[in-house]
Amino acid sequence: MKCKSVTTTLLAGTLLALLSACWEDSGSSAHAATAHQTAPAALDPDRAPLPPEEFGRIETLPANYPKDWILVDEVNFSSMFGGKVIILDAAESKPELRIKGIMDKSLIGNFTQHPTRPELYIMESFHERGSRGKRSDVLVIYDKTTLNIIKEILWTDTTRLQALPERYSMAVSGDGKLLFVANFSPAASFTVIDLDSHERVGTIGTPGCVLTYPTGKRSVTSICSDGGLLTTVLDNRGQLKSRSRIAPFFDTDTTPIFERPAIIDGLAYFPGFQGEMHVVDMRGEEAKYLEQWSLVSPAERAANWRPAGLSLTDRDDRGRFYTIMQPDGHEGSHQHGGNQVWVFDVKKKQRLLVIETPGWAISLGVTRGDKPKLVVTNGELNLDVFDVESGKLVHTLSDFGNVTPLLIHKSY
Amino acid sequence: MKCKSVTTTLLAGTLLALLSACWEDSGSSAHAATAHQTAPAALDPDRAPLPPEEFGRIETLPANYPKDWILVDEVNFSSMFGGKVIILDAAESKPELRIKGIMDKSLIGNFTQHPTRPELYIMESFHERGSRGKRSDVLVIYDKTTLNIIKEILWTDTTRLQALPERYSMAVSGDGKLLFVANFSPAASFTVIDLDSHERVGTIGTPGCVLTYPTGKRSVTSICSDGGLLTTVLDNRGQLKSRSRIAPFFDTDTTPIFERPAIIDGLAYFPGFQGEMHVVDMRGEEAKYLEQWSLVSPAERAANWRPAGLSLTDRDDRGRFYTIMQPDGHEGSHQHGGNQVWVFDVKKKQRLLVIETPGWAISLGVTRGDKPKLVVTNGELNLDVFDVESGKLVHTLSDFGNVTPLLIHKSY
Amino acid sequence: MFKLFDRWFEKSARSVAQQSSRRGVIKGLGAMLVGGASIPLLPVARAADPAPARPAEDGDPTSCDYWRYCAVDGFLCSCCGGSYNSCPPGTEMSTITWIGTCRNPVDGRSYVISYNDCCGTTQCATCLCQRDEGDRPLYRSDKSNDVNWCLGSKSSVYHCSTAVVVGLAFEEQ
Amino acid sequence: MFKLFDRWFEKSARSVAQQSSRRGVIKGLGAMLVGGASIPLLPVARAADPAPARPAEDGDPTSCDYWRYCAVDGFLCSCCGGSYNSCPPGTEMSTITWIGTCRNPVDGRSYVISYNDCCGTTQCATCLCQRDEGDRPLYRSDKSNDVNWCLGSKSSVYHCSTAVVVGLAFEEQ
Repeated sequence: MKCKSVTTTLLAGTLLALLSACWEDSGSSAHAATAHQTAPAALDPDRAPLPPEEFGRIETLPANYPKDWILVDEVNFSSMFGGKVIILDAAESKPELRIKGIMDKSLIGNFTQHPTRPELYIMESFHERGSRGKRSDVLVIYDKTTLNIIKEILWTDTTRLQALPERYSMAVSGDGKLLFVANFSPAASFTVIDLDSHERVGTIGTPGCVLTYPTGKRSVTSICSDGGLLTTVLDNRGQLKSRSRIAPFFDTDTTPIFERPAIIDGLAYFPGFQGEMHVVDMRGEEAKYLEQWSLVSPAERAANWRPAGLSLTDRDDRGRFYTIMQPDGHEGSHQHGGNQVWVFDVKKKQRLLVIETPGWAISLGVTRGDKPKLVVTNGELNLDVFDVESGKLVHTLSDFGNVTPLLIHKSY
Repeated sequence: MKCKSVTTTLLAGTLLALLSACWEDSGSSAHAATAHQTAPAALDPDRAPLPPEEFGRIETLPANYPKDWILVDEVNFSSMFGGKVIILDAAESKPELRIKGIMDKSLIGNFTQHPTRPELYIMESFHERGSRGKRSDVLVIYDKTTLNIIKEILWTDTTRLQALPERYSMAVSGDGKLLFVANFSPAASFTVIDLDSHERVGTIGTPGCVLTYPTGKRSVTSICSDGGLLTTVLDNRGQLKSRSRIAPFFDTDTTPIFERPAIIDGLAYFPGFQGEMHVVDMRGEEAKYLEQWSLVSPAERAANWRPAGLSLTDRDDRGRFYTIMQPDGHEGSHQHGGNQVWVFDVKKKQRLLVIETPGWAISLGVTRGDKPKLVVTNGELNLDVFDVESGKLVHTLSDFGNVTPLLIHKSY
Repeated sequence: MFKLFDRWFEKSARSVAQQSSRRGVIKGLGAMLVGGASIPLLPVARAADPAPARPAEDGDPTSCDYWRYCAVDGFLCSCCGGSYNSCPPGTEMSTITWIGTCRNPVDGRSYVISYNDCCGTTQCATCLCQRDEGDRPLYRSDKSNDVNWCLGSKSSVYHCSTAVVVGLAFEEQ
Repeated sequence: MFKLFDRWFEKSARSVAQQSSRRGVIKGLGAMLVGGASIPLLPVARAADPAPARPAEDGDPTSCDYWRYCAVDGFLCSCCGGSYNSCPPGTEMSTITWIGTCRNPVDGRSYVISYNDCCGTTQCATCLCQRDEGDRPLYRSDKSNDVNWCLGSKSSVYHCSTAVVVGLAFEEQ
């Protein structure tokens, strides 16, 4: 739209009259009431007026995000077209300055980020007409500094996993060169993207097993309906090399585990519904089941202290494991969150800290660095930020466009 | 997805094991706790069990909606992809039974309905990838009983009006045979649809004038930047026949009026910001300015009682005019709503009723029939339902998926 | 006990009477059982008498504590212009879904319930009901309510959830 | 006085000091004035001195009562990763918009402010600010903030609003 056409079409014959009116101050009577409310400064002719400003300026972000920044997976459960990833400074005390940027994430899209390259990945879906018409599943690669799209890769089918957000619905390979994206139709598979070329390599089935836990340099481990695991080993080109099944180590009916491990130095820690802790070694080419220990003492078990929540686990840079805990747990309460976060030394298998979350806790994330902050999705679906060492609530992040902020990612 | 492939791909080698497990009740220990809470009835072998039920049943609606039903234009201002028209029974006392149906309305879509044919019309927009990619503007014609789409008509450009909802962003012609749809780019025009053939007839410019007030049998009146009106007269085929300009009757700076008239028996009643009432005769082929009178007494004017709100006017079947009124109005407060609704006899130019709206009022709508209900969008963005005769609050409609329910339509 | 979205939807804050339910009776068959749009050919008991003398069910199908909803997590179609076993106008019932086993307190029997989603219109966004009894993570997709089950339907957009009686659970036969 | 969306966004409930402002100075030129992406060729005064000795503005640009926002109605980009005159990362500044005339309380001058929307990402949905001083209905589109002004940009999706100083209003010259 050019100025000229706006003028001619919109204002038509009235333009001359309006132009001639530009020089009169006809608004004075209407505005007299407010003009006196604030006692404006008298005009100061010695002071230079503000210069006209540039149009079109767009902000950018640092390639390495500060350690207290988080990336919030906002599902927007009541308007899923409008899902987002919101980049927030969790340490900023002034609420209005917390948002650093926002990316769209449509129809329960999935999100992950590269730990070293300045790239962010969103797997999302669209119908041609909102909720109807042809569906497209698209992987979108974002530039981390501009939040501009580097590339969109259109799926050849429409099978990408649509579920409440998971840390491992996507993953970057251990060597940083591949991206794995989970599919579920409900037939399960994952698609491999070459991150050097930004091209799709292919899709590999994972019969009976879901999600993409990164394993070794370029293997993928998935969790299976039989209570075991499946490792898919890829070759140098990202193609299927071999599959390896890890024998069942839990019963999906009677001793189910959460599919949401924290992975610490290549060891995946999967909490069970009733406080078991299963450890799987993800460092090698194939996953290896290591051992089981208990997050709860016999007394705590008797009181039904259980891990509970949606995205209930994370780790910090010191290698500590965090999980939300719920008292009086029972069948059906495993996703309902809890009122404490327990912090473990996974080497010593000891609980180090208990952080009370008086506003309830549904999901959690932990920021980077030596003095991490614990960020918790509370019962009002705002984010409570705790200082881990003191266990104290620092502040609550609210009014940042949050509706259902169900997964909190640390930044890189 | 066929059953067979689900089975084989998802469950793979574990299927046999699972099938054989079907007959054991392995859940008993996990469920023992809850199983005792409700003391279930003992099994009664004399009572016939519930029959298996049919899959795929879809409800339908009556072709003539009951008089207390309303259609709520839900903009969803914080997630505009997820705008809706929500069909509600405003008289239903049980909140859970109020919703009768929902239609999508993307990116501040516009809505109107046919007064006699069982059709509803939504003009909406999509980008190919949510907020990016090629934009399409689409008129969607719905079957009123099934809420299925009868036809989509794709605009040849992307100029349809996107603004906070207006009753007259679309209109059905007086003879019921044409639909007018407002465009704004910001060049203004309207598109004509033949409702017999469901085909587009064409687009007609309205230089400097916006919106589509139905006039006569098949004319359109628009409101102009010079404070006047423009009537576009169409011929039998829906093509431009002639244009007629109505001389300015208000000053857009000093004595602005709301662009939101209530049209009663072909007379359009436009309230001014400061309580004037302008009457325009829309019954003939061309609009004709009739007269101005005042909604407020001199004392009320001195107290700055003013019409205020978003969709602030409506009429009932007895021909009464309704508007939201605000005390202490001032420049900038004209959209902020008010704490009373005034009801006028427009023939006698007399105020008949004052209805207090203690929860504030931003928009209003009035239901059909002899005993209409006044429905008001309150300050918490829920809907307060008032009995007009008694002026009493009947109940509040909340939790129906409302975020920003900014325009309330009566049903037909 | 907080539910996940207590404050978000006021109605979900109503206290939910825990229904007795037993599951584990049918394991691992979820998607397969309800893979078709018509009544699946299941090895479950069918009613001999279509007109029972006494009411066969009791309770309020718009309430989260209604017996059929023991494993549900979503918006109840009963509040959205549909019913516990029908979809609102203009939507489409998904053909692939997850199941639960819920005990009907009136006759004391356990039934297999199929939670078919209604799809094709933006989320209904009222009457959120999260019971989760017997819910399992994604690896047990037949029992996982975290998945968007608008699969096998034209639209993948979730609107609300029904609770359709498939038949008696095996244990009752 | 209630604002339109008081409860909806808590922040918008903060009391808003009414800024003095005068408009009507430039009428009917809205879209034309800011039709280009660079500084439009306006008959307005330009600054002679780009480095004033004293602060030229005062106040909190993340607050709805900041002087530049006298005619705004939308989410403030200052709260969304942008600033009062720049867009958040990944968005695009619209080239067609509406204008207001706001008085800067520090220097006592009235400036023409262009409320260019940032477009291309779902609504920021925080810091909703509705001042509406001088707002007029759609028929005065140059002064109408009810319109989605993501026109002339690649995307029509509204994210947030800026407040760019175009120049001095005529009356100050």
